[in-house]
Amino acid sequence: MTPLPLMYGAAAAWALAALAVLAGGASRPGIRAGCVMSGLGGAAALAGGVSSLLSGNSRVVTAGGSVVVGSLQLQATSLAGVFVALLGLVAVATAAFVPRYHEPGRATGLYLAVYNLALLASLAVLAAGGVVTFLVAWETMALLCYLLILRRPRRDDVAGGAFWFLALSETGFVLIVAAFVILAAKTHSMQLDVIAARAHLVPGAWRDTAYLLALTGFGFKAGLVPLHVWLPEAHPVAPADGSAFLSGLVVKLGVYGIALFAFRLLPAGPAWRGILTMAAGAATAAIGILYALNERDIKRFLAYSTIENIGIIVTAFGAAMTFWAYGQRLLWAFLLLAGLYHVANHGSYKTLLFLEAGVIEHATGTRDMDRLGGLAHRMPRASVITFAGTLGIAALPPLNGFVSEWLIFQGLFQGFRTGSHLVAILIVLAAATLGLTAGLAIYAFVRGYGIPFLGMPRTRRAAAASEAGQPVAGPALLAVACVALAVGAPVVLTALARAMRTVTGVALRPVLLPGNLTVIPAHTKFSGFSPTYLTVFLLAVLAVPGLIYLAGRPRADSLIVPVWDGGLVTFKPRMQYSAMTFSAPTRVTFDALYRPTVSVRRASDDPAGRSGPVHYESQATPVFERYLYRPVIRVFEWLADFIRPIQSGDVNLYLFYVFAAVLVAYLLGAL
Amino acid sequence: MKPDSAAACAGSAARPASTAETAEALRRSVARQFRRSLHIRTLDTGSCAACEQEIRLLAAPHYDLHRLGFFFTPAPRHADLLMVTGPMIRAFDIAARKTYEAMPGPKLVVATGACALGGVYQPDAFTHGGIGETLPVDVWIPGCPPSPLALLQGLLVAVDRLAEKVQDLTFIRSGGHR
Amino acid sequence: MTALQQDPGLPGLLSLLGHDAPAGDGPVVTVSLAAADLETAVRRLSAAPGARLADVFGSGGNPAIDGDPVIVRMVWGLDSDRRYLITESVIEGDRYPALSDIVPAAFAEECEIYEQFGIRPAGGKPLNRVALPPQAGPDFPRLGRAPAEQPADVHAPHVVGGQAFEFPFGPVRQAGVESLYYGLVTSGEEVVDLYLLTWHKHRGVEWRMRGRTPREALFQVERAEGLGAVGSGWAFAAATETALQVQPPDQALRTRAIALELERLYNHAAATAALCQSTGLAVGQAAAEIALERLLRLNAATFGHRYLFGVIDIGGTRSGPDAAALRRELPGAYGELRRAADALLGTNSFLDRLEATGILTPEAARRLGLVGPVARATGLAVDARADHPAEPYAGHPPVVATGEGGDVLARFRVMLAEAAESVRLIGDLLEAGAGPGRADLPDDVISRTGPSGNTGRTGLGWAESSRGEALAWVSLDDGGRITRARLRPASVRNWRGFDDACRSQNVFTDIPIIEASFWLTVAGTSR
Amino acid sequence: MALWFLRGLRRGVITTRYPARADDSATALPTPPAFRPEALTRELADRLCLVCPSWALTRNGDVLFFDAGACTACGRCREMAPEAVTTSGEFELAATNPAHLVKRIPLLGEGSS
Repeated sequence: MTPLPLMYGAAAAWALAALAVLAGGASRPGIRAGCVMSGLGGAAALAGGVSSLLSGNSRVVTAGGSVVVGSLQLQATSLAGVFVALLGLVAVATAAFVPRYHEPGRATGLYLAVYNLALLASLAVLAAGGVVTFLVAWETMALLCYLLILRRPRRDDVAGGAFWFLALSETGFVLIVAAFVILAAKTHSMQLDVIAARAHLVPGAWRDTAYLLALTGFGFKAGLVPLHVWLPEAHPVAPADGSAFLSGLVVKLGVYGIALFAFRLLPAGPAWRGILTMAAGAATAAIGILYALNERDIKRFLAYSTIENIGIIVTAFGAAMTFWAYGQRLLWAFLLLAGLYHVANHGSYKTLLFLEAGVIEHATGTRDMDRLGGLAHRMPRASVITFAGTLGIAALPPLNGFVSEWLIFQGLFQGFRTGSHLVAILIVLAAATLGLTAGLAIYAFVRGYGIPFLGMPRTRRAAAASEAGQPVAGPALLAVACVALAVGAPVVLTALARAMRTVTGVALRPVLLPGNLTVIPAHTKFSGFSPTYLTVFLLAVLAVPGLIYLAGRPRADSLIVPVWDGGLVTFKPRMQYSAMTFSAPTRVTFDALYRPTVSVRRASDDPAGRSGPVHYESQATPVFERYLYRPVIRVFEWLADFIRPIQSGDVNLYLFYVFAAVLVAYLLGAL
Repeated sequence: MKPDSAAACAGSAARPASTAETAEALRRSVARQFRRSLHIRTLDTGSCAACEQEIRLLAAPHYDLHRLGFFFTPAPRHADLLMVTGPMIRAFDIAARKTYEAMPGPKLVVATGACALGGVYQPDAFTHGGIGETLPVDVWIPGCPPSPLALLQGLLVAVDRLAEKVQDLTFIRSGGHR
Repeated sequence: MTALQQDPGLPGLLSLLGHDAPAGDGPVVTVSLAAADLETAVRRLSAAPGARLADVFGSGGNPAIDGDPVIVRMVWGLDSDRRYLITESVIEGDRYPALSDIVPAAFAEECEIYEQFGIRPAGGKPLNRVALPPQAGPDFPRLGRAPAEQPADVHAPHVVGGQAFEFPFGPVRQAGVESLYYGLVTSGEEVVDLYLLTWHKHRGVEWRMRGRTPREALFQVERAEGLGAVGSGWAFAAATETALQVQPPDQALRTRAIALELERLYNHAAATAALCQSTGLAVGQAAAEIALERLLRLNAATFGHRYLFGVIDIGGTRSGPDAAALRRELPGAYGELRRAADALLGTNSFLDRLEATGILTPEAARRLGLVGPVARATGLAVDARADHPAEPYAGHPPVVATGEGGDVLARFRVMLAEAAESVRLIGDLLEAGAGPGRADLPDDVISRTGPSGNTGRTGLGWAESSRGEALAWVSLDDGGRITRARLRPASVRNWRGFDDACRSQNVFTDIPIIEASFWLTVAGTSR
Repeated sequence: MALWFLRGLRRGVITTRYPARADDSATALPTPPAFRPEALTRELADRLCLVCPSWALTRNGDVLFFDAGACTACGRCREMAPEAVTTSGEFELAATNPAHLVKRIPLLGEGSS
């Protein structure tokens, strides 16, 4: 079955779902019905994505149209296929999650309707075959996401977080429009296929300008440092499934945009373009994880880790472009493949983690790691599922994160093939940065899992936590997906490779050996491993201690005594590592980045009579907000003062403005 | 040691409150296990710090108890012998019990110094006046403080490498002889 | 309040307090202050440069007698004036002026008085638990009345904001050390706060001494802080002798001094060994322990006890030094210490751990009322032997060693200098002639029988133990039995400088080094 | 460090041979008292019990019970009655049973039946 019809089906399903929740959002059955529809749509999208991967680019479907705005152009491409499939997966998981998570009500109904429409808009972005379609869909998607974040507008910071999202998204949009306009003008076409075909006609300077505009514009959405500030602001305030959608998919649309320009529209380009992209990616990865380490709010923490993962993906893309510039088509295609695989992986486990963050918040009423603890005993299901996601995102075998990061590293390690020493060194530097990032990521997620789930509960709420009635199916499905993407990596990669051939024209297939389930990165003589066998091996290794225990269990009766605590009267929860103290070493090592301000206060700090509790606070300086955005904001406020006079609030005046604008437009058209 | 305290003390090295001979035989068998290497954990239940100083000196060059196969360990988990000083302050009961229970069996307890043997402090609201009623003591070392030599002898008695001597002493000097 | 630029001397101070010049020329002057005047008087005294708050303690407040008032006594060391000033204030009711607001060094004693006598300073400042364990209820034995409510462990910090946590250490610590709990509040790297719980070792010695004859009590005093037996014992004996108006023979006093200096020697050797252990210098530790063992054997040979228990007696000494053994052994034993110390001072890996570790400023030391080597290492020349010379130190004045920097190294150097000085003093004292001797006491003091009733025979005694100024105060009934005895070994004051020294540090692993350089005992502070 | 090593070599062995051989440093140690029964009367025994600060002495009829465990070898009893009390010179006092430490001293002095 061809992909486009499936996508139509998905679109229809989501539209119906939106209507259903609008109508019946106040009742549980209504929400269920909507979610079923939404899930069906997700399934359809998943199938559509996969089939478009298998069947390559479809021809462009054009519908309606007018002289002014052009026509609706749709096309299923294999590049977008990965994202469409991911969109489907996220939609299905969320649909399974929502009914138990949200309380019925009109607000909920509205929110879910907006959410389903956002799915629809995202699909339209991915299926857009023409510039206008793409831009309209993109803007719609952005506005709908803005509404998603505004689910509970009266709470603190919600309006602020949502505004950060909107402001940066719109700024990005302007740049994206500019980029497309340049290409459209230079290639005299509004159709992506045609633009891609005629791209070589565009003068180099314009091509680079267009690419840089696109990189920045989509960078805002993807969260490239320093364009990332909206993520940690918007994610915590959105509902769990909302932030899961944001991190799982919306930021990926930014990545899709970058990939669209880098690999489909303007593949040919100078090396510096790739190196620049790579550098941006590496910086994003490192800074993202470092900020994640300084967060106590689980969702902010996850948001920063999203930034890190985006950085990894973009690094892979940048390296790929660099290799293209040096004629290494094989590595070019391979790194694109690895990057896209990481997109799929991150989409799956990050969605999982955000959904579980929502579960934890519902069970304990807080997202502050330092108010949690000991949840593993109280929420076993959640802890198991989260553990799978954590292994994945910490890139530990045998989960899927490891596979894609390994592939990316293998690609980067072959930088020497560029032949240019300087570039080789730069690529290796990027690899080193990613190495640091990977290490810190493990550190961060030992903390991110250990502090809330292990140890003793730090608050009464945490001690009373229970997962009864909390959603399971959605996250569980994603956990299964994570495992599948790891164990089945060779097969999936083979399919992906075949699909990407339509984009890259490079046949990677012979160097992926699905026969013996082994992955060989691009060049046969370099390296290779089999995620499948690795999994089997690890399971076997883990089984050994268990067997030894069973075999050699002491015959004599053993004495079970509590942990040795130095003879304390009672071991108190305050005596265990907290999230912030766990990451203190990084704060000390990288204090140039954090610029922490420390304050110690207590009831009486007289050296002779110290008494009362200690208040110890160490605040990191928000460098980008303070030194990059605040000045810009000031400038805009200053400009706003000039524009204010023309805003009288008189309707006639505004009608006149409209008339004048239309007049100017016609005059321009006439010229 | 008192059998009732043995019963009272959880996880004490298997020591049935039966006849004295079997208890003695058991003690010897336990002690024999420790002949070659023994790890000592000390426990201060309110001493005046002099006993601690003497215990520290056991590891000093003049006495060097390592040559006899004794070693100090900070972790009760690794300890075979608990060397208790002080009159067992009541406020310290929990810590003392936890320390004893943290030790794997079989384990020995050595009451060290006059305080631990009920010399200096009488039982009252502050102290138990000796550790006998709190922990199942295997060997009692008198002295205020017991000199390192006395401690060495006590440890060797505890692992049955020296015969107990005081049992045969009378502390009677008849006439002027000796 | 009148801040005085130059030391007014005792008459000036007394006139400040509204008293006239002291009758006679005794080394201890006692004045009584109305509770109303207490605050202003303390303000003036604390502002006077020559005055140092040495101790605060309560007495009276007998729960059996209804409305029996508590008497709060403050002991001031007028060091430049070579005298101690005791102010007595009768406190009716359960409130008295908050002394620690004026003299921070009084805080711990305020807490102790609240625990033991149930009266608290005005102003509702949170008080810490000092001696009595948490399970001590209102019927738990006390020196006076039970407080209205239990003093909470307000010392124990709750972690606020989760950016710091409490690293629990103890009470059962590494093998061969005393039981002590310290809660280390850390942000993961730096030491935010450090607090001690010492009630695990509180044996109620002061409570036990009541109703005993001084001789029986002396037995307890020596075993309150075994490593300071001579210091505490001498202070207590001197206090009793003052109360009984007994003058020990000079040779007995010289014998006490020899014992005291021997105690200082072995303690400083032990501190050196502990420093080596805490810095992981096993060979240095062995060398220092050889010296320590030889000094202890010297003690045994000279006085018949390795830790000099039973040397001091009320009115004199029970045993005299074996001068021959002392002359024969001392040079060798001290030589061991000297050689070990020289080698240590030439070992950079050792000195690097000591330098700039656990720094205390002179201001902090004065503010906290620290004494002994810890205070002297910051540059304060506080030494009861020189500041309050009684025989034999009046005739054999010691050279007070002070350091600068107030870090561990400074303390170490001060200890070594004192060890050398002790050897010199022992030589002089032996030349001057030392031996056993005991002044006769009134018979009623020896017997356990005798009428009871308070004639208020009181006395203050002091000695410069190896850890610093040790104080004792006794009041006897006319049966010669103790109605209230106050012991204040140096450990009581110096522990409160410990957490400041640790807070100046950012590394956990330095804390054992600091503890070794303080060389205090828990037994002394929670006697 | 080498310096320390040489220092150690130069010093040689100082470790005691105990228990293989007796250690002469033990002679200077304080040791519990030993009693002359023929010099002990009830009245003297009572005074001894009173003067003992550590409750090591108790009299029951014509027997003076001496608890060597409670004894701190402080020497007060010896001072009071040098004719009846001397030092035992024993320091190897470890016991596997507290009962082994309690000694019966008969009172054989005149005045005691």
